[in-house]
Amino acid sequence: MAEFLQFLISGLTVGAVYALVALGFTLIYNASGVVNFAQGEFVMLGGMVTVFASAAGVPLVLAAFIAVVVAVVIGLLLHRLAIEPARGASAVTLIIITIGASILFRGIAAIIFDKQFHKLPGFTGETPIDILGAAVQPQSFWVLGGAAVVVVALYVFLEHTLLGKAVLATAANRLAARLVGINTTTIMALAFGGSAAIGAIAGILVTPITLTSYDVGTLLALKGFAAAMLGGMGNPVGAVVGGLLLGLLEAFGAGYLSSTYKDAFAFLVILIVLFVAPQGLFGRRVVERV
Amino acid sequence: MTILKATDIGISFGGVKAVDGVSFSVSPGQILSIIGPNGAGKTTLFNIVSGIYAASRGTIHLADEDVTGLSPHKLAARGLSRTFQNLQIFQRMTACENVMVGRHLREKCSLLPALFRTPSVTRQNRETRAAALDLLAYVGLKDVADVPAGSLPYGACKRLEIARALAAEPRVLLLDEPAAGCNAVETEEIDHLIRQVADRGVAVVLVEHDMKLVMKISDRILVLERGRPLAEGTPREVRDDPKVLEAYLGQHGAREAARA
Amino acid sequence: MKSKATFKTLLVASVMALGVSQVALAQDTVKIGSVLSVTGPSSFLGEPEDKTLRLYVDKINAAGGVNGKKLELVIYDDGGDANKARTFATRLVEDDEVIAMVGGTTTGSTMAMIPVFEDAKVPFISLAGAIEVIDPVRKFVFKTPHTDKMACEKIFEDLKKRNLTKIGLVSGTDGFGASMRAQCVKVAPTYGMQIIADENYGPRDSDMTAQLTKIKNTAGVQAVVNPGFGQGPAIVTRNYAQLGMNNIPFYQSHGVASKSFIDLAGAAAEGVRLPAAALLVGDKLPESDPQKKVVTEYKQAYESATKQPVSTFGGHAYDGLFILVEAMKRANSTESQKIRDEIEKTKGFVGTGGIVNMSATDHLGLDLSAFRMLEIKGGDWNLVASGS
Amino acid sequence: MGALLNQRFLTLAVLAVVIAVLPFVFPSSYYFRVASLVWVSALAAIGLNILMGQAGQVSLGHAAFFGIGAYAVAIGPTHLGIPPWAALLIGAALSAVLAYLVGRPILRLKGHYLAIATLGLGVLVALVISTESGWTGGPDGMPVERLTLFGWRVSGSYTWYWVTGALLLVGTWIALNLDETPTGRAFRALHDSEVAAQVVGVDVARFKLQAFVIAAVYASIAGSALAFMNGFINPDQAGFLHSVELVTIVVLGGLGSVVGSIVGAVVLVTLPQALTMFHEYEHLLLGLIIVVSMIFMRNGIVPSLSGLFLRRARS
Repeated sequence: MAEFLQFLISGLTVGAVYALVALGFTLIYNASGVVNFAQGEFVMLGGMVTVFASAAGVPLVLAAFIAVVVAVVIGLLLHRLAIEPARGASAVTLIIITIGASILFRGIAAIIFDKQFHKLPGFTGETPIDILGAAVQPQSFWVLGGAAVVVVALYVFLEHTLLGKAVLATAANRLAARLVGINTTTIMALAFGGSAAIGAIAGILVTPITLTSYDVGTLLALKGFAAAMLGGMGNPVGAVVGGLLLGLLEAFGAGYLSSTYKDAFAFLVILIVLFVAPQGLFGRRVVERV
Repeated sequence: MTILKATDIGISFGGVKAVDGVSFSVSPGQILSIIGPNGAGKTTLFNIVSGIYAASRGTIHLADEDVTGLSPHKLAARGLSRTFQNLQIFQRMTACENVMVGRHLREKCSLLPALFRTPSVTRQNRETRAAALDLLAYVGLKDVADVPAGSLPYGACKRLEIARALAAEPRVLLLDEPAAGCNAVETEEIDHLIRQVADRGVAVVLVEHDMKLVMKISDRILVLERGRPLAEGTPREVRDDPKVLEAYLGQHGAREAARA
Repeated sequence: MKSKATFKTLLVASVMALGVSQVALAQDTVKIGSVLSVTGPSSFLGEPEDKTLRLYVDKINAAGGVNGKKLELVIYDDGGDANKARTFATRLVEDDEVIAMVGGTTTGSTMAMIPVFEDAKVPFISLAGAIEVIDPVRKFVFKTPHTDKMACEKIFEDLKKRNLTKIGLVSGTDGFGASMRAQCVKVAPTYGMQIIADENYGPRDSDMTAQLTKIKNTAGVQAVVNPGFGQGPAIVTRNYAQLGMNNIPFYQSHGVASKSFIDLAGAAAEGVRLPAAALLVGDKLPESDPQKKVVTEYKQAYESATKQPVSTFGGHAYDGLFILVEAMKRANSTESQKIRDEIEKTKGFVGTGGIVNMSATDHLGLDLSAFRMLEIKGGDWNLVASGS
Repeated sequence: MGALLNQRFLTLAVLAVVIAVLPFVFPSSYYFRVASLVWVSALAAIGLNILMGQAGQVSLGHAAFFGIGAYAVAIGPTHLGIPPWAALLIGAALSAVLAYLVGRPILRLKGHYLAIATLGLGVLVALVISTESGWTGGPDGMPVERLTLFGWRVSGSYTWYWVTGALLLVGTWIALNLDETPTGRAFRALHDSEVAAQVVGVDVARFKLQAFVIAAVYASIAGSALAFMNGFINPDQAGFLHSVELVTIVVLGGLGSVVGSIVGAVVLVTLPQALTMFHEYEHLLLGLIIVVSMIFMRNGIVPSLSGLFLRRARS
């Protein structure tokens, strides 16, 4: 039981990060149809800016705030300077642009920061908490709680604010949204800013557990993308479920099957899910209109 | 003699019955038109008959063979071809290549000879191109044979789709609004074209909003309303059917029908 | 017409892209080359190597060079990609015409580059860990870091002294971790070690509690060894403490021999042991230690120039450079063949990694005594007194 | 028809001339090495372009087949005593069989879902290669025996320049052949409209599968060539980043254009060599160049530039 619980919490903590990255993918995808492979770099920025700001003597809370602001600015710049000028280009062209952007961001980060790994102290200490025999880092609760807050806030924003509804309308039908007077360019900018903020928050929350460096983004983008697809691209609920599921698969795979082949196990499950449900777990089944 | 026979077809999307208990049949050389207001289920019916959607009930027979649930390319191999309401041309290929793809089933298509471009492949290519050019001439597009299809005007694309469908030498041809968006002259041309095709012994099923065209060339007409059959018969019978007049044609339509 | 135009562009573009060759150099310089992983997953190794080489080549030139000739250092960054490393190796040999090479951060890129230097008969002093670099011995290939096999032996020696024989392994699946794991499995029987738990983690994994929980729940594990480098071992160490496993002795490898490991692992690193070069404990060495002078001087020079804590990785580059420079002096020549012969004759060279005695059958020249067993106490490295 | 035929011959002729003339301007064998790398990458990219550019199906795991080809010529001779040239063919056959078996279920997926499924396939293959170290040498890789053909030992930068150049010519010839055949037309048709292709009788599943298998064989042969040329291979060549690199080459050069794939390979292979002089700014510049060129040449270098030339010529 203790063992199971240990795997469960470990899986949920890692999964929560995947979920936040997947949520970032989803938000941008819904607003603009772009799959943003630079999403992992927002997570990196969140962690690295916080580390360097607090090393310069800025209090942690303020440092975290600065990190989110920096990420949002970078997100908006990405949209304004790279995505907006390429409006109307094919999906695969846009993907290559975001891949190029992620290489660029990593290159800049390596110069401005450094190439070393860095850590942050746990927000509320590092003494493990015992839960029915499982040892849990207090920071895990910050990650899980923080992810929950982000998800709820996003839900409230989308469902209960006019701006949020405009985002949903744009996601459902961009042309129709434009026809009813929604400025879809603003909505896209909002989505890039929002995704960047979510990514940065994930980076800040998780750095005390996982450490960070200028190039942590690549793997997170890959895992976040996998999570988003597992849940069903474009569905925020799917992104969260997909992320948590992916984290759990890895933890239980490593714990009960083989730690060598745990990534294989996770991807095998994704493949099987897609063979059964080609639109992911929560994806919309689209009927081809001809 | 019936070549295509659909019996008691039904399908629903998210609980809405888009098509519900529709039957029809058509013989070689005959033109059957399916009419009805927007949302009556005409295109959905086409999509079921051509194998793109799987019907939740009913059967389809093609030349006395049960073909229910067969995939589109298998139906095509059995002689069924179609055009689309919202153009589905191959944008990045030339007009001629579009029609050449239509000859797909008439071509030998093995991979290795293709990769090494054997003389037989070159020869076949020449033949296919010649056949495609003939068809383009037939629909009046010979001049634009080597123009990318994506840059052709709307009316030309409509005719290109017909040429592509004909290239497969079908026994049954489903035409989904071939005259939509065409001017009077173009409609006239398409009218001729359809009649000629039917005269060659092809069974034509037509979905069309242009009542003048429908009344003029149809042998039989099937009227749908909200997925259900409303009436069926010759143009005259349908035109005079009070149910149709009331439920579908309305005053304006009745006047237009009377003039036709 | 269309393709003609594009091919013209292609031709011009490729000639231009390749035409960035170096300008011919003055007669009184000799070129030595290096391919390092300054970026990529092994950058924490490559970066101190890069800085060390640049720092000391400048120092050597400032002091008049070697045999009256200035050294010119050509460094390429392979980003951890072995295929790229191979291309840069060709570039060094064919285009830059270096007389010798000190580099090859990882075993993967070193192995990919070896055929180039063997074919060209240019001496290559590698900075990579695995034993396969010098076993079997290749005529032109040498290396300075202790092998992973030696690390396993040193750890097992220490375990044997403590009467611990049942061990668990938790290894990174990167080149370093996988290679060292294989060596440990191979030499374990020689020391009477029994590996009763064997877990792995990916080089970029961020949580190893699942693997450690399994080891923790394996009955009879008396000690745990973590072959790995980079941030992985730091996370393993933190998770180890989190799971309350501190009562089981825990060994890291020479792959974490830099101060940043202690920083990253924090309090969790207390009590962790590892085999490493004397460099890390320079100030704690007795005055009589022959390495004392070399390691304290290197540490001082490196830290004042880079403002970063010293690591043994940069030390390997220091050793490689000076083994080469001394061989050049002895050979009094810039001929690659003669330099190679002199490198092989290196005897009693005091480096940061130990006392190097090479021979025709040993292109490393270090024995187990070059490794010190260290224990982390009070956030710093400490020598483990022999016998404890 | 005549024009098309000419263009095909012209492309091949120009490529042959370029391959033949470059050695006269190369100052050292390092340039031969870089050019050989370009030819190898271009070969893999041309295959991937048939899948992505012609048939419109994404593969984010294509390096898996590259890796299978590479490891076939490494493992076959070393562990099983298979002659190197036969190992190359076996590798290609294995890649084809794997592509055929996996392609059936995977190619039912569309767009991003296809991308993640192929990505998963790539991750699985790469993981097996780097884990089964008894066969593959693990993450550090393994040496590859030299290729011998009829007693001739193929080695050295010059020799490999010609061998890979010849392979690229053959690969280009085949890809260009395919264009004007029922198969090539079926590929392009299902790319533009799957449903329209179906109703004229194109068995979409079969042709997607064919494109996938062809692309896999191209990648496998390219992988074998690289392994022979380097005399060494490691799992990076089968990894996710290499898959992304191949896709980038195809898209940067221009989807659907054979010449584009070659140009893409030239750019992406030589750029890092040229950028080394900028040291730490290398990656920054590489990213910047990719972003900027995709914004201003959104259809890829070759289609965009040739479009520009055509417009110039007309006005």
